[in-house]
Amino acid sequence: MSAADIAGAALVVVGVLFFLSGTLGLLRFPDIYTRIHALTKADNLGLGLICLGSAVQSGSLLTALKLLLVWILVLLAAAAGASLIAQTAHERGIRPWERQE
Amino acid sequence: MVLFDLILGLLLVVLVQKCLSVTDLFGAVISFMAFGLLMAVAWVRLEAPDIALAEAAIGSGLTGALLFSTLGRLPHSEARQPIASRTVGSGPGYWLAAGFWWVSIMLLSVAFFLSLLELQAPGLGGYLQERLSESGVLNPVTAVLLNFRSLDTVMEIAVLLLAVAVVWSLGTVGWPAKQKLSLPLLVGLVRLLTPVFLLVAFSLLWRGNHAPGGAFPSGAVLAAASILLLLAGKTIRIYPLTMFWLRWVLAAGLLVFVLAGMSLMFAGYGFLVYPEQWAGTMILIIEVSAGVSIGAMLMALYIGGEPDFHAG
Amino acid sequence: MTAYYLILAGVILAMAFHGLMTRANLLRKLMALNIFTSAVFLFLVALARMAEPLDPIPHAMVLTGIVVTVSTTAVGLVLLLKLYRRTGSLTLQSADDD
Amino acid sequence: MADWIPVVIIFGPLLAAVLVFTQTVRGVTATLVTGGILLIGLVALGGEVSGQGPWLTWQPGGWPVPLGLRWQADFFSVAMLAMTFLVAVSGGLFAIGFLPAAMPSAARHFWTLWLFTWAAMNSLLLAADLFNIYVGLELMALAAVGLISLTRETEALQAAMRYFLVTLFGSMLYLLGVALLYGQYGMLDQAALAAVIEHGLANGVAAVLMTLGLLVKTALFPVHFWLPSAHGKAPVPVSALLSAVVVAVCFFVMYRLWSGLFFVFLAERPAMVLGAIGLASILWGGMQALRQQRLKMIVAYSTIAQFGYVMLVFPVFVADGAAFLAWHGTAMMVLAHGLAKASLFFAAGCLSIAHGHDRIRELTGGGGRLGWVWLAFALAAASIVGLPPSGGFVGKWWLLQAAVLGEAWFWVVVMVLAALLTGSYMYRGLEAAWRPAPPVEAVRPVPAIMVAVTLFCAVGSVAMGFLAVPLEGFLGRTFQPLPIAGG
Repeated sequence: MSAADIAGAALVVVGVLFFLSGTLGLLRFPDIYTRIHALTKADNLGLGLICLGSAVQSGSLLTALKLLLVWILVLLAAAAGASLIAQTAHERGIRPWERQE
Repeated sequence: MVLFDLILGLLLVVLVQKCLSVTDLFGAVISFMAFGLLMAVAWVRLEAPDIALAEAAIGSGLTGALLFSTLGRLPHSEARQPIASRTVGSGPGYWLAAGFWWVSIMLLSVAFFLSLLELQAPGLGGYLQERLSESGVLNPVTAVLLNFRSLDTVMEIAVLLLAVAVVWSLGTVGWPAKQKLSLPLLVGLVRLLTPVFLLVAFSLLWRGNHAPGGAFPSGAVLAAASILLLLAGKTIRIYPLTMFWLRWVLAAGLLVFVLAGMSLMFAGYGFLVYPEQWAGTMILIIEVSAGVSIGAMLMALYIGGEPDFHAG
Repeated sequence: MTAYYLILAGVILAMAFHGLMTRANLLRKLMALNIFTSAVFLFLVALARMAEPLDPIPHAMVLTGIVVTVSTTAVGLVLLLKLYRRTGSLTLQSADDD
Repeated sequence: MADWIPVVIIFGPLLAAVLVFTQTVRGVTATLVTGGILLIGLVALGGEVSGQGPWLTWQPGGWPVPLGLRWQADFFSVAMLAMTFLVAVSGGLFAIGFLPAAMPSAARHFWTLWLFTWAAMNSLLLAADLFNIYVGLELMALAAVGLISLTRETEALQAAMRYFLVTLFGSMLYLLGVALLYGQYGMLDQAALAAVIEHGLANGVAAVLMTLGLLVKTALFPVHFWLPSAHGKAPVPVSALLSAVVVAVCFFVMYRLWSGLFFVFLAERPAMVLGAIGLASILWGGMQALRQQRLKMIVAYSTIAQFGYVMLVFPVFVADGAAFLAWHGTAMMVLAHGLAKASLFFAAGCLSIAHGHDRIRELTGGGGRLGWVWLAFALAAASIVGLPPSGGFVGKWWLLQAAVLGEAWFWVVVMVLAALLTGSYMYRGLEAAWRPAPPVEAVRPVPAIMVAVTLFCAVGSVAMGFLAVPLEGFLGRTFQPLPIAGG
């Protein structure tokens, strides 16, 4: 196993951890706004790390560029999707959660 | 990897269970879409990348969009309504039919599982490999779809066109569709993504020759692009003339396919028998026209009725 | 491994059949029908994987089937909406023998 | 072999449907022109079959069998295609009068769907490949759903939805059976499979699954429940097409499977089961038809009973006797039933346009053209019941003869009872015609073309009895269920 393989695998594992925390946030956070927050932020970072890890492992520039494109497209879609969900929720009059004293 | 398959299977079963018995329809539709996506993973595991593409784009993606747009047209209460625990039918006729089904299916499933032991699956893979070079393309699935068993594909495109005709016969939709929210972000995103969609559709079409891809995934990508345009409020005004062109675009895929087959027949080769040196080119022409038509047909199915230019 | 997928297909078939028979809601019936179809396709593709070498003909059959299923599902959903507008209910009345 | 014949027969209506869809051609024109072209194709096909028969095969795509697929035709296919042609064209002519009166807004879509159905039926009648049959079944089912729901009335929509769910489920069962067969042999061509198939659990399950799927579509007893509402609530020409041909095509596919591919399985017991399903359908359909208050519903229920009768071919077939006679009888019965059933639905349509309803008790009176309609109804009913010299009589007579020769006495009794049952419910329909009543004033005029078509189909169904001898000659005295596997 080369150094690149190990580095790639490590990056993928870290990426998966970010996905896990994002999922945890989706399940545990109190309202839609915070959930979106957890999901988009953590998952996008996680995906970025997984793409990076796979790119390192593949060792080919073309594949790496394709993976970069994948990440950018998902980033765009996730950002737009999250903002659409939040906007719709806001217009439906769903109030952001506040800590009860 | 066995562990991976086990988890995948378990998830599929759980999702089916959720889809069919979760309390509200919205949740059921979500489970259904997740089921579709995991099926795409299963296709990859079974070394069927073509199907994985089609499942992700058409099976799960477009069906999901169809289900969601249906839910959106139902009142909110209906989408969130819990399952009513009443029986499906009543009367002796119903129970007779239901009983017949239950007994026969129980017997059948036992026999079915036992009969799995007998399957040898000889397959035609080897035979197909020998003849692949004569087909004009390098991807065996494309070769089967557009050359060896092209008759099935003609009829399949006919089914799609027929579905559009049936949907149109059931009613019209007001046009242009009204947008409730103004979503500048979506408009911007769509503006950015449309060229990407076109590029991907084209590349899928081109790749179909030698790798997974082809007219159907490509058409699904085109349909996705046009559905996004619709959602962003980018509708064109419909006039009689636009309807005229729309009808021809919808019909083009089938027409080109059938007429190509017929002209080959009148040229003396036989129905849908491509002369070997032209096979690649003919398949490409047929695929391009089919891809565009399929995109239009899938979009028409999503719209769910004949666009009505009087209502707009 | 393919045997596993064959059995998985059988299990999903049975579940989808149960759903198709017992659920009154038409949208659920349509989804059950779709899942049933997916299971049949899974069966076919698992068979293709079993063959040596890999057999692409079931792949082509399943691709055809997927497109056919989308077409029928679209028709079913439009029919369901029309019915809902008429009757205000997502269930079918039992077959009347008049 | 003339390559163009099956292409014209299948893709003629399909191209016409597409042209009507794009609104370049008017529906009526397209249907009639297609009819003309198809007539040439059918005559040519008949000539080829009788010249080079009993079987013709074609390879669309030009690939040999395990890789490519085939079309096949024998004289039964030709006869079925001809019956489809007659019903499709006369239904089209009937619709010229019917559509403006009954559903002017749906006329535009009617023709597209009509031509699509026609193409689907023709492709099923010629298909030799099991998967191609699946695609054809889906095409036909979808077109039929569209046709049933054309009126957009609540009941029609419900009937269409029920038909949709049931028939697609049937298609899936069929496909699952095909998948099992493919898993065993890696082939999809019927003749090629028939050459290698042997007894075995997987094959048996495949046979049961495919038969179940097709039974659902043929609306036989335990799975018949969708038919009365679908055929009763659909527009009249549609009911005629569905009851006369669509159901018959599904039976045809099943018959082809059992007389060819699954012929090794057609022993005593499976044949008894198929016969029992037929018997149950006869009883249930007949009883229900006796209870109906509407003319159209009687006709719809009689479809279940009549196809139950047709199913009796299987037990007679295995009884040692004259298999070819049973086969001839079935062919004749399905063909005569097609024309007669179309005529009965047309007559019901004429009457309900004239009276504004089709409640049997109130259909009395009404002279003029309605007399012709009742005459057509009586003739068609005679053919359905099996009175000599109608086509229905010849079919049932041959089947009965085969049963007697095979000493299948139980089935002989069933056939005689079934004929009595059919007679009594058909009489109920006719009763109104000869009950004396003062002429009703408020009878609306019925377009002449509708009456003419109704009468034409009825006369055709009776006259088929006189064609018995040539038909028998064409079908041949040898029973060869499938073409040679090599093609």
